[in-house]
Amino acid sequence: MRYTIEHDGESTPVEVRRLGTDRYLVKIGDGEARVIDAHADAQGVHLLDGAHSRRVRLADDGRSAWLGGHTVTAQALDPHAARLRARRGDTVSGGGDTVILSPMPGRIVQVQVAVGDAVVPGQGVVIIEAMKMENELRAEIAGTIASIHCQADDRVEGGAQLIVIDPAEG
Amino acid sequence: MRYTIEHDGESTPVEVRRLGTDRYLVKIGDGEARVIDAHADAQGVHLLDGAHSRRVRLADDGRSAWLGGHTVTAQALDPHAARLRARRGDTVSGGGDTVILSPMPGRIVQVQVAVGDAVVPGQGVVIIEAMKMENELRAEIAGTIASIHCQADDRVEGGAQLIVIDPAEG
Amino acid sequence: MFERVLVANRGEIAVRIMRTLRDLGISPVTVHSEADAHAVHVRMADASICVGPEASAQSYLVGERVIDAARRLGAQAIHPGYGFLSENAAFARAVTEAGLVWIGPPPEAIETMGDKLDARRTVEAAGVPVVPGVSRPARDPAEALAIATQLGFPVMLKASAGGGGKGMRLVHDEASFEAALSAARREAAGAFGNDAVYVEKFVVEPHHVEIQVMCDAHGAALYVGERECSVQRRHQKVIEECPSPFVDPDMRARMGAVAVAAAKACGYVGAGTVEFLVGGDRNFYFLEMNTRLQVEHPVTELVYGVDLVELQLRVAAGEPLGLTQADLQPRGHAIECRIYAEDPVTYLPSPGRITALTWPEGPGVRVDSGVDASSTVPMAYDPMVAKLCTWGSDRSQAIRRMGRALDETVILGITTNIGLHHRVLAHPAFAAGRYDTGLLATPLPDAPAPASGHRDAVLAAVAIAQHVADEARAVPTGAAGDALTGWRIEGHERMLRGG
Amino acid sequence: MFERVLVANRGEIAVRIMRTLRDLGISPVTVHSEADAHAVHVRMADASICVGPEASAQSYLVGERVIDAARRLGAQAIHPGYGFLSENAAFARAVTEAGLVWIGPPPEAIETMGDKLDARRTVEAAGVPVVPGVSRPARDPAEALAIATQLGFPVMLKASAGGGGKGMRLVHDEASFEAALSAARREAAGAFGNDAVYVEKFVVEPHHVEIQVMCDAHGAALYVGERECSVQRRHQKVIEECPSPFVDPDMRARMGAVAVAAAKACGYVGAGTVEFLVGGDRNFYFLEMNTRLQVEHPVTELVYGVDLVELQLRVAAGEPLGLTQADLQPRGHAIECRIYAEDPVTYLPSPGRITALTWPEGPGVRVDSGVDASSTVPMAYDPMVAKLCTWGSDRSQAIRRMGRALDETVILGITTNIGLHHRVLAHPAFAAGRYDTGLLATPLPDAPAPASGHRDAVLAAVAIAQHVADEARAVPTGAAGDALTGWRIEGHERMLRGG
Repeated sequence: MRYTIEHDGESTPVEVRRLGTDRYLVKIGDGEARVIDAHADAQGVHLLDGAHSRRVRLADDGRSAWLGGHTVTAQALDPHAARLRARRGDTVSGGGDTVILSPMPGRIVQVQVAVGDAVVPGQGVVIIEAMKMENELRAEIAGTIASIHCQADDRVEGGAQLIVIDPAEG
Repeated sequence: MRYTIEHDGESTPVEVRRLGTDRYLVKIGDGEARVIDAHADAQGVHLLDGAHSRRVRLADDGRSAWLGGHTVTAQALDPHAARLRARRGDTVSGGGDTVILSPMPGRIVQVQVAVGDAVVPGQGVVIIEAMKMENELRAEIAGTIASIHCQADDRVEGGAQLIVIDPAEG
Repeated sequence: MFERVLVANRGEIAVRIMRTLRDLGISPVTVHSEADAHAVHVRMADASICVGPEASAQSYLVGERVIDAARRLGAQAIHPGYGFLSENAAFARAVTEAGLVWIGPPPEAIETMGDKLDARRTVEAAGVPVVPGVSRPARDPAEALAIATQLGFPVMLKASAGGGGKGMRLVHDEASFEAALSAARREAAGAFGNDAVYVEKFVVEPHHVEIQVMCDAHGAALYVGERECSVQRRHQKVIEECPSPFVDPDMRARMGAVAVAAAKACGYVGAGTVEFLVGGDRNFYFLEMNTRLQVEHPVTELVYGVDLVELQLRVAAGEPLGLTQADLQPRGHAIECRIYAEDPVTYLPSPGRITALTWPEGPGVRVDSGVDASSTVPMAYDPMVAKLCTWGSDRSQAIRRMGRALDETVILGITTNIGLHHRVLAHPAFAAGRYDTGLLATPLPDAPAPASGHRDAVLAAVAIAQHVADEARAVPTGAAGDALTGWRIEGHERMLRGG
Repeated sequence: MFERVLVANRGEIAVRIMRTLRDLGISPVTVHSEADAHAVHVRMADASICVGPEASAQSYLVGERVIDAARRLGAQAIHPGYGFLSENAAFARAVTEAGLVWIGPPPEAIETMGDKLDARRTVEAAGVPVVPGVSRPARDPAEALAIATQLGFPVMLKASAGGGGKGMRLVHDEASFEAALSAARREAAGAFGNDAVYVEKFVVEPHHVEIQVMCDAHGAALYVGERECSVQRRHQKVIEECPSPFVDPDMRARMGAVAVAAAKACGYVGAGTVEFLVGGDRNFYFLEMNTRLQVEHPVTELVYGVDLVELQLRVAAGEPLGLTQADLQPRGHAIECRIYAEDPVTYLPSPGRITALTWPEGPGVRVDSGVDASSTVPMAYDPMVAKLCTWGSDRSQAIRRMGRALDETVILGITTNIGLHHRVLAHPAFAAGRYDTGLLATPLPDAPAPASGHRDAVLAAVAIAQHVADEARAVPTGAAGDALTGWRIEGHERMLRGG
């Protein structure tokens, strides 16, 4: 079987064939196919690749993984999603630097800019409160405020679009 | 929905109706139906029955449960199995005292009796080795050895029938 | 001793208190918000009553409902934990008036120490050194600025009713003063319902060192060593240790004596913490007294071999401490890393559902967690999900064991600050035990890089897991025998689809 | 210090040793049988090599394959743990001859102490008291019976090459002597490949108390207190504690001095345990010396504040201990409950797949486990799956905490002896600290009864879980968005169907 695995925003084709109980032939991207002893259970997957032992924990929603103290996003895409991603040229992120997204669910305390204001990198634009702490979201680029999609006291979801900035030229 | 729950060898009908998120109407056997706040997740089921808080862990094979330091066998039977059990009159166990079953997978070290031997309760009949320890299986009743289904050096599974005893009269 | 005690809190501290209750054969009961009906602290209790909706102001903070729950559940005493109602003198008084035992200091002591300026005046009178500053809220921005200018920048702005870093601002110069003041007042108003802010001299190379005190109702007042709490971000503690690498036995004895004097000055009974600001010159100044169990109390327990919650319960039940100052000798070294559901770089909270969880085990490791492998970390409450502590026969062993414990810890689904802890442990100043509260503002070492082959291993593991799942789908269902064994799996799948 | 060490073991002790290796920044590698390729000790290691099929005689016990694996993996030293090759002098010698460091005592010391009769002769010459008996294997059953009759019944039969209770039999009278002797010889032959058995006087009201010793290669030889190991079934330890409630400071000092003399008599280096049989009259007799890390070493670590594995590694690397006898002072009390996969009443092993697992946490709890929530406990190896330890400032607190820790522990799928531990903790003789090795032969208190409503709660929980699963089945699949999220669930389901 051929899978498309997304790992920290990058998609890679991985082919897997079962050779026996807990033994697989695995080919990653353009690499050589090789035999890996592996066991999958509710704790994740344990790999014995040659003598190398690697324990990979997998989230129960199949969206992230842990290995040796490091956490990464990693998931298998279904064929349709993989094709879509391929057509889009592998862009995963949202609006890039020009859009300020809410990093978490929370309550808007204050919008510190108005449409048309010029902003510089590092300038605070919105204060959001979550878990009893205020957090200031800052512009990452210089530009002009193009639109504002929230106001004080709004409850917003994580990932909500709050502010759009027109990048300054140059 | 009506379920048949087997709990430590005894089958009980239990009716469950969902009233809302994490809220159920539950009727156990002939008891009164009552509202229980409950949440089921991979850790099992947490019940708030009135103010009483009870955390029930469930095995991932759905065959046993843990509550407050106590472990019990407990599982939901499918309708077919429940009917079968009902017809058999709720007997779950194997051959009762007349059959010596292997309590675990292991290797037979020695058969200490022959067909036709008289045995008394507590008398050793078979020595089985597992996990590097020898364990002597004893007759629980007085009687005569009717048949022997193993010999020294046999590897046997847990639950295998080893010896059948004809109970003595009286 | 009590037969049943209500823990008026949630999360790790509620669980931790319940463990000592269980140790003593006392039935733990609790309260919960609507969002917490199946939270870990409720699962661990024998009984719990809902006291209101998710917002703590409408549930955990509504004193009369908590007292009513204690009565209905037959509890004889209430333990408030930290936060929530723990430093609310009116609540403490209401608990006593309801005929229940308040597991905490007398309301008068809470009141005196709850207002930072009152506290300053009280301890100053008892000969306790305080930070240079003006011991009353500034009347208006102009007066605040005048005080700041007189003390000389940098200055600290502090919420009069505050704690936990909320409403605090360090101001380096006049230009940024006004904005900082209004932010501090807004945060103070939101957190404490009181926007009074006062101005203090900022001590250079500041250490945050605190002394644990323990007093009984029979006149015994002891100190149980100090904790070094200088690893802070946004004035919130991240890593604490006991003993402080900055404090020697002589300094410990002097700070301990001053802390006991401060406790006695307000008629203290129970467990409390006297916080000091210590300069690079080792002069120390009273900051505030926390009239409750402290988040970081486990490091003291590990080094001094006491159970502070058990002592709280015994003192509240009227028993004498049964200890002398000489009984309280430190052994070895302990470190605590607070595990927050937050981004390790931006410090932004990261609530969500936990999708994999494993805590470390083995020699020298203590875990106090408030979540399990199926928990959702809600947005409404504190983002701390657990405290990892390690003990070692010396500081080096404690630090090395902490590195291992952090490596063993698996938390997926929410972002945590485990990476930050690794970077602090690797910081030369931290490793040498020479750091002040500015540590996290200095450049931190890079997080350790993944081992070679890391990426390929993850890709292979995810693909193999998917392959095993696909194979399973191809097998016809219903072949499992005479029991319906799939409940957990299916329930789980539904949860995923449902979000 | 070493950069990479091979742990030639499996289960909890391999994991425990690897934790200290990680603490010291040493890469842990290991070996495994075909059945253990994905066992917990392999998961925890950086690398592992298969050394043969499931049977330990064909894998873990094949010394040359273990040494070959260490070479191929670039290890500089081998830690044998306990059991397996740990007391095999020929293996220790082969390790050294292969240019690797043996983390254990000199082969000569293993040889001397490995043969119980040699050991008796050696320590007797050093003035160490031994149990009355005949210090050589009986030539035939007739001679054995003659010795037994001369010593007077009851007598103990012991395997000359033995340990861990295998090949041991207590014989009360002449009538049962012959059957017991042949059983002991058969068990000895099976376990040690040597059926030599000798006869010893049985000490009345016997306590099993052992002294931990630690020696370096520079002449330092210290004792690290004692452990009380009298809670035994079939001569296997079930619960251990430190200190022994039966030993006072004077007796500890005398036993410690004798243990150090025994260690010196065989030129000991490293960690070892001198086991004593102590009579109700407090006379103590040398039983044997275990020339390796002991299963129950964590209770010593908790009370004496040392990491015995770290000390083993430092001594093996040639470092001096850097400790004096005065540095080793006990603090508080620790208890260990061994969690066996076995029936708590019949003591029969219960291998199988673990279907739910949660270990306890919180103050005073240490867990050393060799399984995880997806492990299968194989039949081929020792049935011990974990060790739960609790520490308390006194014995009472340690016992109370153990009760709580056992209550928090969830293990489904295999039968464990947790119920037995509860019954021992509740035994008046145990609670009072007045018990001998006959404790488990006395009637035990009943296990605590489930709380009222227990049955209904289980029935409701199972039915609700099934209902949630049925609802999920009714929802059409494939609505989960753009990722295949079901891998774990499906993989899991397959495992269930596959058995």
